[in-house]
Amino acid sequence: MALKTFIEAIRETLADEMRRDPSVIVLGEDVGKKGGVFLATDGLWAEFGDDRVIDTPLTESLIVGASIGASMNGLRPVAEIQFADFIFPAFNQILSEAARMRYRSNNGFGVPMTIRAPYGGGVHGALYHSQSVEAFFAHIPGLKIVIPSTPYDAKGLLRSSIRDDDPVLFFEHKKMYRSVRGDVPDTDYVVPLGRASVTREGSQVTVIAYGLMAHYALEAADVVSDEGISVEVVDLRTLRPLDRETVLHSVRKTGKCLVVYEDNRFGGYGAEVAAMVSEEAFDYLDGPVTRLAGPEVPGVPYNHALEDWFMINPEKIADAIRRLAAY
Amino acid sequence: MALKTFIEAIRETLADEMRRDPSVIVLGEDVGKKGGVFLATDGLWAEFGDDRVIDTPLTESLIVGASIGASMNGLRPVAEIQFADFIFPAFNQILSEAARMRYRSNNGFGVPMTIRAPYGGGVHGALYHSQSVEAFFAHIPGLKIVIPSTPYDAKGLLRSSIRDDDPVLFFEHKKMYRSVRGDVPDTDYVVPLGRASVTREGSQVTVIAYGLMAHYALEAADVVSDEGISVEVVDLRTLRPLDRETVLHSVRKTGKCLVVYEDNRFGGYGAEVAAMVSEEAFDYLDGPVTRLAGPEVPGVPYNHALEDWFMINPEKIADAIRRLAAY
Amino acid sequence: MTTTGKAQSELAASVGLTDADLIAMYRTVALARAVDERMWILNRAGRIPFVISGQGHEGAQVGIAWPLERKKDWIAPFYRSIATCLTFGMTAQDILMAQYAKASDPSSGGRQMPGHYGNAENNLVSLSSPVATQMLHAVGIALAAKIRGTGQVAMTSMGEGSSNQGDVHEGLNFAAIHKLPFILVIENNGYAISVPADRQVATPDVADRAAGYGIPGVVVDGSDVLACYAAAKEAADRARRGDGPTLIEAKVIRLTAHSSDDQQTKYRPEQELAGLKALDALPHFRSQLADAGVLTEEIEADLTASIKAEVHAATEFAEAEPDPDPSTAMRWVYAEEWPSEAPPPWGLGGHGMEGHGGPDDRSAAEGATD
Amino acid sequence: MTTTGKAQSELAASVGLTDADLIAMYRTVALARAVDERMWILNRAGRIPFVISGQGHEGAQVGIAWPLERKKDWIAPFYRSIATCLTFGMTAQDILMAQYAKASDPSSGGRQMPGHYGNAENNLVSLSSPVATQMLHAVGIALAAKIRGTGQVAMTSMGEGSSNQGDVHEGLNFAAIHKLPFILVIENNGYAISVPADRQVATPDVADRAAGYGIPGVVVDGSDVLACYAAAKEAADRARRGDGPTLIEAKVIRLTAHSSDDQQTKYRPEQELAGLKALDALPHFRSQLADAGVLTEEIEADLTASIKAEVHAATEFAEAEPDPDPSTAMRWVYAEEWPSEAPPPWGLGGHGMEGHGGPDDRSAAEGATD
Ligand SMILES: Cc1ncc(C[n+]2csc(CCOP(=O)(O)OP(=O)(O)O)c2C)c(N)n1
Ligand SMILES: Cc1ncc(C[n+]2csc(CCOP(=O)(O)OP(=O)(O)O)c2C)c(N)n1
Ligand SMILES: [Mg+2]
Ligand SMILES: [Mg+2]
Repeated sequence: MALKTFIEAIRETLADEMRRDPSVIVLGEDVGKKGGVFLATDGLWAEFGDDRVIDTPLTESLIVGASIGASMNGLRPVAEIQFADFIFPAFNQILSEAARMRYRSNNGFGVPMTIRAPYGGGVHGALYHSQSVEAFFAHIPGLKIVIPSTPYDAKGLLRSSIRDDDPVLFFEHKKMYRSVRGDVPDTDYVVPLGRASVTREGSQVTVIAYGLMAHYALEAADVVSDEGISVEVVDLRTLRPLDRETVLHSVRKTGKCLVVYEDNRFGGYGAEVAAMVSEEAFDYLDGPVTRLAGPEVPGVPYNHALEDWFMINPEKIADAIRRLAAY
Repeated sequence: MALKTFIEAIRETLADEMRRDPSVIVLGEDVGKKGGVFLATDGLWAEFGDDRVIDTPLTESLIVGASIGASMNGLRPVAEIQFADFIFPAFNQILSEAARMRYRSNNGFGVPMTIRAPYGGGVHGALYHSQSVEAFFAHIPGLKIVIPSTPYDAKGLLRSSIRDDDPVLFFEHKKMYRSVRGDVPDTDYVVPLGRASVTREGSQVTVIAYGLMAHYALEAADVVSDEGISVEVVDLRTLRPLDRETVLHSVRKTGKCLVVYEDNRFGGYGAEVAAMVSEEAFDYLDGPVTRLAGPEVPGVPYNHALEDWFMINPEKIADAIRRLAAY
Repeated sequence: MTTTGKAQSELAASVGLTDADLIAMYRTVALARAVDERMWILNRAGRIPFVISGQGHEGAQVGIAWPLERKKDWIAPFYRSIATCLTFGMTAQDILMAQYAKASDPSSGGRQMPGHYGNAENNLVSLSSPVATQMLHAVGIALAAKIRGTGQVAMTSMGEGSSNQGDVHEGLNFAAIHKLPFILVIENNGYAISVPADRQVATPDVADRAAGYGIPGVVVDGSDVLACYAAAKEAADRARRGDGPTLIEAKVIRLTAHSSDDQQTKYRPEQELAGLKALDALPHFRSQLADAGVLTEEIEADLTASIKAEVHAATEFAEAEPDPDPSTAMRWVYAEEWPSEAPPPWGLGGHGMEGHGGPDDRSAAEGATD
Repeated sequence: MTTTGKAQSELAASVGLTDADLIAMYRTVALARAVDERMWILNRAGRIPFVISGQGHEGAQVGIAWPLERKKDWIAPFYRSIATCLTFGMTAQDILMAQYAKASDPSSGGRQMPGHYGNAENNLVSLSSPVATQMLHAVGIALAAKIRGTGQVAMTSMGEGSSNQGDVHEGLNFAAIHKLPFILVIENNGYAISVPADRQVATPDVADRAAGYGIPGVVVDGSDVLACYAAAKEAADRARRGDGPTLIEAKVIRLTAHSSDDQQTKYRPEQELAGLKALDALPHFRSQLADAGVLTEEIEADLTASIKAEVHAATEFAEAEPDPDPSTAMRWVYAEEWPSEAPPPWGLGGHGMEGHGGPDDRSAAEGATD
């Protein structure tokens, strides 16, 4: 068992899976010699060569569309979109094609493809290098959406994603790449898709989060626990399919639920979680299911004063917990 | 005051606005001689000519991207996307460009553009001619999203949209084009963006809907009123910005809320409405805010047996109202 | 019939085929037309609500698909590709099942609109409605073929209007850079619904664009079946040799309205419509084969009768098949045994679906990782 | 300085400019370089967190933007377009304000990352990060110019990697069909971050693609400022005559890493890096003007001093300006007086924003509706 950074866990998993299964290929912009702009694919080109580590032209629709085709002809592509913000030229291919291929062909064809992309703010990336894009994809039947928060989960979930027979979008919070470390066993373990994790047990308020916010939620829980508020934290890990049971079990116990997400609040992923909990745990609620999320501006602004204003942080979460606990 | 079909109201409004303001142009696929595949632009080419009614190549990203540019250089483009299902090649231009231009330039540039697109199912259109796409766009700050349900509103809201200084997406349920009629005055009235309409008053359950579902909600309300259930129906009309006041006012009165939408349920637009109401009307609720929406398959299947299975209809709404009323 | 065996007229020899091949090609063109005409009859009779047609494209489609190898090569077709699909292994019944959208429809089990063909067994990629997306699937299939060393060729076809979509540019560029075994076929019928080609494409020939990717761009007369065959044969050989992609533009005609929802007289001059029949590949091919002595009256009478019977039987069958049961509507959103925690049981190329690779996949691809 | 007035050396005459023009062009190239070098110094000193550079592109940018008319024509630039923006009306201070992202930054008020220029006053379209999207904005601007009859030309520039995006295909095709007054400039520096041009573009020249749209495709040496000028002058004249778009590919060099986040030695051979300086437009242009007797030592000393002072003052100013106040962060998501129920108060071309059209807009466009 070794302590690894988040990005080391991802890099190793890619290498492991490529060794294990010759049908796995990696493609994307700058994934070859450069090893990716965050170095998530560093070393793969040297080990696996031009055929299995492909520097594509600067064309996201091609990256995804060709991955769909390749996956129908015997490969298991792992495509990297350099920043999640740049996934939208491929939106049509993901929504209209990858997500629907199996359904529309009545199981004639499947698309065993994984798309990895760094997402998220707080890194001085401004409007186009900070975006949270999960809401757009989590709404699409036929896709699976994964957002890990620990190196352990990153490895186990990326393995499951690559081995899955359907298209998986795997989003990695770029602020976590080097700042988050954790134990990662050397075994060939997997973390199954579709299961949330209770990362802290508590009795008064459930906080539901994912990605970077799952860390901030734990920090906030620490802070308010000193004030006597007992918080349970649920890290969703997989956003589609959502692990309703784990979420509902927690909220039915605590009676209060705060949903935290970094994306714009209106119509964001947390809206689904809040709506689902409000409906299905109605009789157990001692206060409104509350959301804490990004403000309604079209992106994270650059200047640090504006970026700080935009970002959710542990203090803002602690405040929201206090308000909800006092309800 | 004349009785008009939904599509007549739209066609007339386009002609009116083009007469009134020479900066208004119409562009899209087959909008010229053919007058659009639904005939929404029929007659415009004959009246306004090649310069102001432009048959574009089969390129949605160009349609939107060039409209953005044209709108920065003095025009007010009204772009038609032939079916809402085909808007996704333009997703990047809408999300990354149109929605963000004003914000990112600190009000240096604005994009006074309207995008019209027919959406919705129940017309034997299968996966790619039936889609509800509003959730993807309603999540985007910088856009306004309009879905009218009556010829009167269609005219008044389309006027407001074209005259608005920011990008507006205007979705028209294609099943309503010829099946829905209503009074449309000859005056130059507008219906303001951002205001919902209470289309039926009632006391026990609020049903929130838009587009075709706003009609089905009224039908269902009629049915259950015979059974003694008093339903208030709110037709949202504008999805972004959402008229929270009207919605909350109604739910605080009735204490029960059903949100109906045709799109896939998970992460759909109704999730936001349900989350917002659950949070902000918490103390008034006598039952869970409930959603009735499309099932989790990647599109409306074609065969009538499958399509009927997918679609929400007045009977399904009436059932949901009964269950909620009995809660 | 005298067409079996290796008989080879001068005409057949000129393209390296046998007389039997020519007759088989002709039969496919005629069958596609017969199926298509039946679709319109069924539509007018209110039996099927929507038709989108391949009439006027059949000759080019049969000629171009002919040199590809069934169950090995791949085709990503479009909604007019009836003759392409028939050439590549689908049957008249399969096509009619898609019109009726019955439970046993091999394209989609009744989930897709008519015209949305697809057939895993025959390496015909399931098509969607947004045009030109299949471009990238075919490119990706060709990429996998190259990486795995399977010797497969991937072909896709679409209209000239669709060729303007961004995906076509991205795909051609990538295929050319990597010299993929890929063929792009543009079936240019002069219209994208109502918009004439000169408002869709800036030059007279879409094929002009090939030069920008350093690949051959070939224009062929779509009414000349054997010219189409020859162009595609060369492209397929080139692809298999590892010399990269080819763009073939076939000038075809749209004999019908865009679809059963369209009124083409509104935008198409009467005169133009009147002149179309003269450009139709079906009578051209028929005379060509008759003149060459390949298609005798006896053979033609046989063909006509067998096609008629085939279409009739297919219609009867499709009509009688049951609609899908709504209880199946939730199936196949995902593969049904997931999430899979265990290592995958499938080998390279198979990924759990039959018929997508063939027995040689594993070794070929393992070779590719050396 | 002896460069005012209408003095015209042989060199200046050969391109139809005055010596004063040449000096002004040279000054802009040198100023862009000085601003750019300052950005890296500030970055290394920890004063600005991110730099993306135009070094090696400046000569081509100045030459190409020069023939366009300020405050009339439009440019949709990209992140390396520092010299383009300086040529078209932005100042060294404006550029540095974008690096510091201060409240008064004219590009975005501190909202965008450094390198995301834009300036409504100077018809420089605000740029985003996703590459090539600006292609379609420039095409749309050209469309509006044509419809309104304004006589404006719209130009956009981007790298060779970006030229592979689908939007570029869609835009070129449309611009060519409608003979729009549009110029696409590809600044080909041989790399898209780490990926060399031969893995981005299937042919040696992006300009080869122009033929597929029936428009001129011109390759120019980006180290030859006056050749760039001449190519752009011809393209602008052509556009204004109504003869349609031109694709200009300038072969330039990337003198720096892709950005301050990039380590280019990992993928770029040392030898190649060592050879770059020889291809730099700045010293080329300097010798050319010196040899022609246009750039005297005296003038150059003056320029060097004035540029130094300008960059210094701009830096000091930008550094001292306040950060944006978070209370302003919610502003300008929308125009602030909406929803507007009353008929709009603006005329054609103005739509309530100053400086986007000019006084002639109304009449020009009303003419267009005749
Ligand atoms: C992305 C997208 N936009 C619009 C449509 C609607 N549509 C269907 S077919 C068609 C015209 C296609 O023309 P062309 O590519 O020339 O093929 P043809 O039908 O002429 O064979 C259009 C606009 C679509 N299917 N997909
Ligand atoms: C759509 C999109 N994908 C990826 C990126 C990340 N990215 C920024 S610049 C760049 C390379 C651009 O290369 P090129 O167009 O040749 O311009 P250059 O930087 O060489 O001048 C990439 C991949 C982006 N900005 N936008
Ligand atoms: Mg066509
Ligand atoms: Mg470059």
